[in-house]
Amino acid sequence: METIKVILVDDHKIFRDGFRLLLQSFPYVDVICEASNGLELLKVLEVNIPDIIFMDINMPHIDGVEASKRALEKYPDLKIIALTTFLDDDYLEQMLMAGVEAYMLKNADIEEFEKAILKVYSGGNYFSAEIVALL
Amino acid sequence: VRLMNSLIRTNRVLLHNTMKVEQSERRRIAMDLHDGLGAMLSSVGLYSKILEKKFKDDPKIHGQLNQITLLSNQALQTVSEVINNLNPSILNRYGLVESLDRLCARANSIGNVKLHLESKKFIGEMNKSTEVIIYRIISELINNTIKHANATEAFITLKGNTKIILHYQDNGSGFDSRKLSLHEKNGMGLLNIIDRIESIGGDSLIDTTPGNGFAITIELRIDK
Amino acid sequence: VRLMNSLIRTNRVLLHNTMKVEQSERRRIAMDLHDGLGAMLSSVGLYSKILEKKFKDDPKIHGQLNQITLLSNQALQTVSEVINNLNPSILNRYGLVESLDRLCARANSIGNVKLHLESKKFIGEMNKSTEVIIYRIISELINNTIKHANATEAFITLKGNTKIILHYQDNGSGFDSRKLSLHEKNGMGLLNIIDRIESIGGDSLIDTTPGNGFAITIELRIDK
Ligand SMILES: Nc1ncnc2c1ncn2[C@@H]1O[C@H](COP(=O)(O)OP(=O)(O)OP(=O)(O)O)[C@@H](O)[C@H]1O
Ligand SMILES: Nc1ncnc2c1ncn2[C@@H]1O[C@H](COP(=O)(O)OP(=O)(O)OP(=O)(O)O)[C@@H](O)[C@H]1O
Ligand SMILES: [K+]
Ligand SMILES: [Mg+2]
Ligand SMILES: [Mg+2]
Ligand SMILES: [Mg+2]
Repeated sequence: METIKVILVDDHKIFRDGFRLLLQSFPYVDVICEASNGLELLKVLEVNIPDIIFMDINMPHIDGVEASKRALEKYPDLKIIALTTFLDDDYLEQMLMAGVEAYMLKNADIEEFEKAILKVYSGGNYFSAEIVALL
Repeated sequence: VRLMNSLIRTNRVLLHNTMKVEQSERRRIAMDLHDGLGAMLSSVGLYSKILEKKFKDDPKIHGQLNQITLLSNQALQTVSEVINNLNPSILNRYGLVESLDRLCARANSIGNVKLHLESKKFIGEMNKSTEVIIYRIISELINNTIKHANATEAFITLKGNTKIILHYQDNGSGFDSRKLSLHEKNGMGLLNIIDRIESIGGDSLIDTTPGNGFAITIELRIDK
Repeated sequence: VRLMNSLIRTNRVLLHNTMKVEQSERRRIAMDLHDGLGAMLSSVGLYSKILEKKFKDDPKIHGQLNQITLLSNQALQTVSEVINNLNPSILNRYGLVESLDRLCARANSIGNVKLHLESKKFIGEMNKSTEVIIYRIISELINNTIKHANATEAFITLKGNTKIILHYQDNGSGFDSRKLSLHEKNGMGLLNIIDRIESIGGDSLIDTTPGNGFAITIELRIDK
């Protein structure tokens, strides 16, 4: 299987450290770089184009909603999986409007992350069960 | 008389300000919790899940790691409840009525109690901090019905314009309301509601006896 | 005039009640956090430490478990800070002055800033919620000095009887106080202090320019 290139965007290093480790446990995933907010991501995208971006929502400077909009405007083929700590229908709508392919809780199971990556990579959508209940 | 009016006005402004400050402090604490704790607890869960996967063939180790995963999820749940209590963010986006609609819809989709919300006759507009108070009160009443009443239904009516009337009624076990002050140590939900309403110049009346459900009527004049 | 006096009194009572309710809500949230989160996080820490010991010879696993231990400690620390902000429990135990003494002593023992507290001329007695406000304000001012000022010293003077005067001064970098409102989005500490003081009928005056330290004077009449 070809490798899936992933960028991880979150303003908390402690979360990025753990999440990188989790992604690295999937043999077909390559975390090519990280960004700590939307502004950083947009800079990173000028040199590195991934297959999938894992995008936090609450971030300083440029938040996940705005970053997703801008990134997709410039690179329409990007696929974004939104990550959220708490269920919040407010952000859910905004992120969907911005054009993300998936929306997950940060405390989802490993299997869920795996499913989401594969589905989104092959052109589908993915939503955590708790989020489907909200829709 | 003019002086008196101005005094009354100062009264309101002062009260309004106190509420506003409180509101912004709450938002701030909620933000602290959201950002800091949210990130820490999520990472704890990540590490425990990574390790769980590694030790899936060792039931004892796996079990202890799974405890960590469960606890971190539970902790996140608690944080999210506290945040929502401190700062019901839903009100920022939708108005009071739609937020209540969503609150009831969510409770109806998961719980055993059927909630009916009637708010067509409510045409009042209130300031943010009063909305927060009303929202929080209704959440607490619903929580109580779910937790204590063993009820199948609850009816929530919100009506009025400059004077708001909130009526809440469930068909559950009810209780001896004379015992309410005894509960002070444990639950403060209901007593707090009464105090809270009084503190913003409103009235409340509880009507409950064992076996006859629980009802409360709250009346509140609003200025804006 | 009699009517007016009674209006003013109602004023105070109402404000006092609002503050009391707020106080008891805060205490409640603090209790939720303490009992719920505190217990969960402590058990996470226990499990991870047990496992750490088991895997002390496997650096990779040990490292990941240690992350869990560190994060759960950090989370506990955050929870305890939020609790203390919601409900400075120290005030239940000691009075305002002794609580402040302890706060400063603790900060002096760990920090780079030397805090001097002068409270001999303070002989006022205030209600609990005002004490909480004053305590919280001084904590925030100290935090700011530690976080932003790069100062070596700060002087805190509390004096007065029915009218309290709090003076706070550090010898740090100071800042352009005209820029304060721009900060609204991030920090709300200082603006909140000003609003808070105003909302309980007091005054505050900030005196700071870049290079000349930071000072604030707060005056507040107390009734009881
Ligand atoms: N709808 C209800 N039906 C039956 N009993 C109720 C109802 N609401 C409250 N009670 C009783 O009144 C008591 C006090 O309620 P209150 O909301 O003050 O505290 P609590 O719900 O026990 O605790 P907390 O709200 O702090 O979680 C409850 O413990 C319960 O015995
Ligand atoms: N004692 C001080 N010395 C130097 N600069 C200060 C001092 N106090 C405040 N400031 C400046 O004023 C800004 C606003 O302070 P404020 O307390 O409102 O927010 P904050 O401390 O940045 O964030 P928060 O209090 O929410 O953690 C600070 O960011 C800092 O730039
Ligand atoms: K990998
Ligand atoms: Mg974030
Ligand atoms: Mg209750
Ligand atoms: Mg500050």
